[in-house]
Amino acid sequence: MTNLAVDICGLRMKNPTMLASGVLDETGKSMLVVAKAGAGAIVTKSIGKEPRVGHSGPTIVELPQALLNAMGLPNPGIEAYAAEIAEAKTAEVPIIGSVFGGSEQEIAELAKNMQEAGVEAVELNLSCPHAKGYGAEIGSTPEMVETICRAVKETVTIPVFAKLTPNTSSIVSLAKAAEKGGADAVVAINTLKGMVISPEAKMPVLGNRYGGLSGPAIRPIGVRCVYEIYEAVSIPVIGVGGISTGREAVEYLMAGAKAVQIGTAIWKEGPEVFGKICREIQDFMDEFGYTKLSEMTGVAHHGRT
Amino acid sequence: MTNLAVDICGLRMKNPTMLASGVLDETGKSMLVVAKAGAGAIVTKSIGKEPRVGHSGPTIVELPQALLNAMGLPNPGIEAYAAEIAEAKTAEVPIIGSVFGGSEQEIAELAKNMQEAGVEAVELNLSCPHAKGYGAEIGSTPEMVETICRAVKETVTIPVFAKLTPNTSSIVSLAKAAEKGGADAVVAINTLKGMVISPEAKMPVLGNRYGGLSGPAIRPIGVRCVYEIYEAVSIPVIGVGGISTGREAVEYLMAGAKAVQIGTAIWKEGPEVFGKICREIQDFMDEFGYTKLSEMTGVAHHGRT
Amino acid sequence: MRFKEPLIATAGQFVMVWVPGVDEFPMSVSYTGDRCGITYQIIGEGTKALAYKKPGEKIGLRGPYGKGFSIRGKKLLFVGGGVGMAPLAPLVEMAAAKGASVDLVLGAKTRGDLLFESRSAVAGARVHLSTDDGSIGFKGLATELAQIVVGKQSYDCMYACGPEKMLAKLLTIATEKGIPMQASLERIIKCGIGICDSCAIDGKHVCRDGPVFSEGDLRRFTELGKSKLDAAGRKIPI
Amino acid sequence: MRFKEPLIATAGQFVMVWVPGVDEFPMSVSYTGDRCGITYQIIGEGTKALAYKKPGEKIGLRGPYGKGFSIRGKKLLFVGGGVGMAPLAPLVEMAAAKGASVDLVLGAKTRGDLLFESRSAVAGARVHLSTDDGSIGFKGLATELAQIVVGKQSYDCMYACGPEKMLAKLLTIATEKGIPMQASLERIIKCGIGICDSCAIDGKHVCRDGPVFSEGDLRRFTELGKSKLDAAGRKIPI
Ligand SMILES: Cc1cc2nc3c(=O)[nH]c(=O)nc-3n(C[C@H](O)[C@H](O)[C@H](O)COP(=O)(O)OP(=O)(O)OC[C@H]3O[C@@H](n4cnc5c(N)ncnc54)[C@H](O)[C@@H]3O)c2cc1C
Ligand SMILES: Cc1cc2nc3c(=O)[nH]c(=O)nc-3n(C[C@H](O)[C@H](O)[C@H](O)COP(=O)(O)OP(=O)(O)OC[C@H]3O[C@@H](n4cnc5c(N)ncnc54)[C@H](O)[C@@H]3O)c2cc1C
Ligand SMILES: Cc1cc2nc3c(=O)[nH]c(=O)nc-3n(C[C@H](O)[C@H](O)[C@H](O)COP(=O)(O)O)c2cc1C
Ligand SMILES: Cc1cc2nc3c(=O)[nH]c(=O)nc-3n(C[C@H](O)[C@H](O)[C@H](O)COP(=O)(O)O)c2cc1C
Ligand code: FES
Ligand code: FES
Repeated sequence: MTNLAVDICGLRMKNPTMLASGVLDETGKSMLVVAKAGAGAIVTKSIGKEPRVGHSGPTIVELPQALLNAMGLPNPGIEAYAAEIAEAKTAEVPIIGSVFGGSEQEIAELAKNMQEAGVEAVELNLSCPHAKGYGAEIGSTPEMVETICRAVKETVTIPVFAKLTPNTSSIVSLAKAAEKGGADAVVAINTLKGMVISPEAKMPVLGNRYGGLSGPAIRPIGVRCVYEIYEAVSIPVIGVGGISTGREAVEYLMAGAKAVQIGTAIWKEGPEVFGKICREIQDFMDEFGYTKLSEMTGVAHHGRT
Repeated sequence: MTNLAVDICGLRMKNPTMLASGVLDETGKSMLVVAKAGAGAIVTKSIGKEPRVGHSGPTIVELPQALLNAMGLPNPGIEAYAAEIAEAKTAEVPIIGSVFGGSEQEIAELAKNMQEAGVEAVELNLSCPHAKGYGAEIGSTPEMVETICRAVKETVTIPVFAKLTPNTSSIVSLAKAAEKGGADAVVAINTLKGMVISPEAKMPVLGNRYGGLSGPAIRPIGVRCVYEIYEAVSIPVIGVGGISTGREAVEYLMAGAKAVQIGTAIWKEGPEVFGKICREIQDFMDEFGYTKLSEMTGVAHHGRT
Repeated sequence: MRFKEPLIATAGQFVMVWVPGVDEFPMSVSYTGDRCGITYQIIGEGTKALAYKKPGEKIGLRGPYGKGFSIRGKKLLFVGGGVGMAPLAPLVEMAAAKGASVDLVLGAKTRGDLLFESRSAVAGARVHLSTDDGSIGFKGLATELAQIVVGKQSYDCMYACGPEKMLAKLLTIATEKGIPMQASLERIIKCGIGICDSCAIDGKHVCRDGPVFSEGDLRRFTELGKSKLDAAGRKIPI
Repeated sequence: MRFKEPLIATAGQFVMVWVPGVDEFPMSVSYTGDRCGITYQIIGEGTKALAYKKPGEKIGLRGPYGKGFSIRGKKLLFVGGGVGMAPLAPLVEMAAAKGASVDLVLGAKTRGDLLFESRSAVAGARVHLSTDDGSIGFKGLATELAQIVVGKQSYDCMYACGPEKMLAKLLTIATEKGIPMQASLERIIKCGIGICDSCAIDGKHVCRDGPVFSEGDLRRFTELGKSKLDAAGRKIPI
C-alpha cells in the first residue's frame, strides 16, 4: 500500500502537503477548514508584534498563471493571534507558526510567543518581497539569515524553518547560512518581486506598487531553487511555489523536497485542492510503483553530482 | 498624428520594438523576415569567438505562459556570423550585435569584431542563466559588470548596451555599475533561472537541467526591474520580458523603458507579432491622446520620487 | 454610477472598484444587464474620491465576484436597510418581471436616505417604508415593520441586505415563521478571490462563498451580528 | 514504434522524441489515427538509445508540430527515398483509401533498406522499386525511375521525401512537367516551435512553416539541395 505519511523534523504529517503562509490562515476557523480539506500541516499567516492593517488596495492582481500580491503583512499581532492558534490546534495536523520582524531580537521573541501559543514549529519569513524593513529586506544576505536563525534557535526548543527569498543571485548561500545558523529545515520559495502597471491609470496597480508573484508562473523557479538547495545542505527542504496538481508536487519531491506547501492554488480550486493533490500523488505512486514518499525524494539528482 | 519613432543612443528606430537576442536571429534571412514583419531594430543572437553547438536536447520546454530554454548559446562564431550580419543589414533597421564571452578581454574583442561587421550598437549578454562560465555567471556582481562595460567602451566607438540578469537581489546595483562603466543603455531583463522535472522520467527535462524562463509569466518581474532601474540611472533603459501585446509594451514604456524587445511572443504569434504590437501601441496612443512615445516614458513614476 | 465596459453580473454579486492612487473596495452591483452599475454611500477616503470622479474619468474594476441571490418561489419579501438596498434593487425588478408577488420593506435613518423607492414601485413591488425618525412611513426599525408585514401573509422566501444587527433579527423572524432566507453580508474584502482570509466568517468567506448566504449558513454563523474582523484581522464587536 | 498516448497528427507532421538522459530529436509520424507511431533509422547516439528501449519503457514526446501534406487531385505520384518513406506511408494509405490513383516510386541503397513496400501495395498503390545496387527493381537512383514513371502518365501532384539532392532533382522534373509538388525537408530541429532559427532555410522554418513545402516555396529556396546549417548554425554544403 502506498503511504503518503512523512516526518519532518519530528512533525508527523499524514501527507506531504502544507498550507502556505498568508493564505486562508488569519483565522482559526479557516485553518480548520483547510485541515479538513486534507492539508497535512498548516502554516499560519506571518505574524508580527503589533497589529498591522497592511497596504492600501488594490492588494492583488490576477494574472493568467499567477497572482501578484501586496497584502503588506496584515495581522492582528501575536497577542490576539494566540486565540486563532488555539482554535487551529483542534485540527489534528501540526500547526507551524510563521513570524516576521525587523531584527533578530524581535523575530526570536515572536518565535518564543509562538511556541508559547502552542505551535509545533516556527517558520521565519525572511523573504516577503513587499514590506519595508521586513521579510526579504532582512533576509537577502547570508550573514543576516545566519544571525537570525541562530538567535531563534537559542530562544525556542521547537524546530525552526527558514523561509528563503528567490530574489537573490544565490539562494544556495542563503540556505547554507540558515543551516549554519541552526535552522532545522529550509522552505523555498517565497514570491518573486514584481509589478503590474495599468496603462489606462498610468500607474502601478498595487497600492504598494511592488508585490510578490506566486502561482504556476513561478513553479520552474521554485523547482530550480529546491534542486540547487538539496545539493548544498543536509537539512530537509520544503518546496513551495505554483503547485496545484499531484504531478507538480512530485516534481518538487523529486527535486529534493521532503514536503510541499500550497497557497495560490486555492484561488482557482478552493481548499479542496489539498485532497485532490494528495489523491493525485497517490495515483502517481501507484502507477509507477512507489510505496513511500522517500523513494521519490531527490531522485531527479541520480546519476549526477 | 501619433508617431512611434524613437532615437536610442543615436539609433533611429521607426518604432520602439526590437527583436530580442536569441530568437530567429541565427541567419541573416530570418532577421530580414522579422524586420519586414515590423521590428524597429534587430538584436542578433549572442555570438562568441568560436562555433558552439549548444546544449544537448531537449533545449526547450513549453509551459502555459512561458518557455524554459537551454539552447546553450549555439552560434557559428563571430567570423562566420559576419556574413549573416551583412545580409541582415540590407533591412532598413538598426542591427545590434549581441556578444558573450568568458572575460572582459574576450568580450571587448568580440565587440570590436561586431563593430567591424557593421552593427550599429553592441549588446553585452551579461545575463544568460544557463551557460557555464558565460552570461550571468560573469554578470552577477556590480564589479564585473562595470569592468566589462569599461573594457568594451575603451575598445569600440558604437553605443554599448548592457543586458542584465534578474537573478540577483539588486538589479539596480548592476544597472548603476553598467552606467559607471560607461554603458550607453541597459537592457532588462534576461531570463530567470528555472527547471522543469519530468516525474515519469525522474529527471530534469532540459539536456542542461537548468534553463531560462521567458514569456508572459516573467512580465511582472521585467516591469518591476525596469521601474526600479529607471529611478536609479540616467541612461536609457530597454525593457524586455513577456511582451506580446501593445498594452504590455506600454506597461514597459510607462515603467521607464525607451524601447522594448520581444522574443517569446514569436512562439505563439510568429514574426507578425511585431506589426501587431505596433498597431496596438498606436491605437492605445490614439485613444488616450498621446502623440509621441516620450509622453508615456516613465509616467508611472509621476507623483513619486 | 454606470459603466460602459460590459460586465455580466447577477444581483448580489459585487465588483472591486479601484480609485487609482487611493484605494480599492467592494461594491455590490445595483444595476445588472447591458449597462451594469453600482450605488454607493460616501463613507471614507475611497468613496469620497470616487464621488469626485467626473463622467468619462477612468476607474478600475475587477469582478464580478461571489455568489448572488437566486429567486425561489412566488411570494417574496425583501428587506433593505440603507445602502443595503443596492444589491436588492435589481433583484426586486427581476422578481416582479417574472410575475412574483413582491413586498419590499425599505428602511433608513431618515427620508433622504431611502434608496430606490420609486424604482422598486415602478417595477411593481408593494413598498413599505420605515424611517428611524419617522420622517416618512413607519417610525421605527425596518425589522419592526418587517415583523408586522410578515404577520399578514405567508412568504416563500425573504431577501435581505443592510446592517448586520438587522440581518440577525430578520433571521430570527424568518426562523420563527419558517421562511427560507437569503442575506448579503459585509466583511472587509481585500483580495476578493478567496485567499487572504480577511472576509472570514466562521471559516466561510464572504467574497467567495457569499456575499449572499442562505438560512442554513446564516444559522450556523456564530459571528453573525456579533463580531467581525477589522483590517488587521482583529476580532471586533459589531 | 507505436505510442499508447493519444496524438492527433496528420501525415507530414513530426514529433520531438526525448530519450531521457540522451537527447531529443525530430521524427515524422509514420502512423496516424488511433495509435500513432514513428519509424526510425539508427544514425547516432539518440536513435541508438531509442532502439535499446524496451516496450513499456518511457520516452518523452512533444508535438505534433509543423504543417503536413495535403491531398490534391486524383492521380498522385509519391517518391520516397530511404527512411524518407516514413511520412509518406500514411499519406499513400489515405490517398488510396480516398480512391486516388497512386503510383509510388520507392528507392533505397539496397533491397533491405526499402521501407513500407508491402504496406503501400496492400493499401492499393502501384509500387515501382529502385535500388542503387540493383538488388531488386530498377538499378539506379529513385529520381531516374521517377523520370521514367512521369513520362508515362500525367499526374495531379507529386509527393516526395528523402535526401535533399533527390528532392532538388524531383523539383526540376516536376517543374518541367508542370506538376504541383509537396516535399518534406530536413534541417536541424532544436526548439520545434519556430523560435531558435536552427532549422532556417531562406528565412522560412522547417519546424513551423514546414516540414512540408509546396513547389512555390521550394523553387524560391536558394539553399535547397545546396547548403544547410549545422548544429552550431554554420552554413555547410549538402
Ligand atoms: C460585498 C460588499 C458589497 C458592498 N456593497 C456596497 C454598495 O453597494 N454600496 C455601498 O455604498 N457600500 C457597499 N459596501 C461597503 C463599502 O465597501 C464600504 O463602504 C467602502 O469600502 C468604504 O470605503 P472608504 O474608503 O470610503 O472608507 P474607509 O475610510 O476606508 O473605511 C470606512 C469603513 O468602510 C468599511 N470598509 C473599508 N474598506 C472596506 C473593504 N475593503 N471591504 C469592506 N468594507 C470596507 C469598513 O467598515 C471601514 O471601517 C459593500 C461591502 C461589501 C463587503
Ligand atoms: C522533420 C524531420 C522529420 C524526420 N523524420 C525522421 C523519421 O521519420 N525517421 C528517421 O529515421 N529520421 C527522421 N529524421 C531525421 C532524424 O531526426 C535524425 O536521424 C536524428 O535526429 C539523428 O539523431 P541521432 O542522435 O541518432 O544522431 P546524431 O549522432 O545526433 O546526429 C547524426 C545526424 O543526424 C542529424 N540530426 C541530429 N540531430 C538532429 C536534429 N535535432 N534535427 C534534425 N537532424 C538531426 C544530423 O544530420 C546529424 O549529423 C527527421 C528529421 C526531421 C528534421
Ligand atoms: C495572498 C498571499 C499572501 C501571502 N502572505 C505570506 C506571508 O504572510 N508570509 C509568507 O511567508 N509568505 C506569504 N505568501 C507567500 C506564500 O506563502 C508562498 O510562498 C508563495 O505564494 C508561493 O506559493 P504558491 O505559488 O503556492 O502560492 C503569500 C502569498 C500570497 C499569494
Ligand atoms: C530560445 C531563446 C533563446 C535566447 N537566447 C538568448 C541569447 O542568445 N542572448 C541573450 O541575451 N538572450 C537570449 N534570450 C533571452 C531573450 O533575449 C529575452 O531576454 C527573454 O527571452 C525575455 O524576453 P521574452 O519574454 O520576450 O522572450 C533567449 C530567449 C529564448 C526564449
Ligand atoms: S477578501 Fe480575501 S478571502 Fe475574501
Ligand atoms: S527548430 Fe527552432 S526555429 Fe525551427
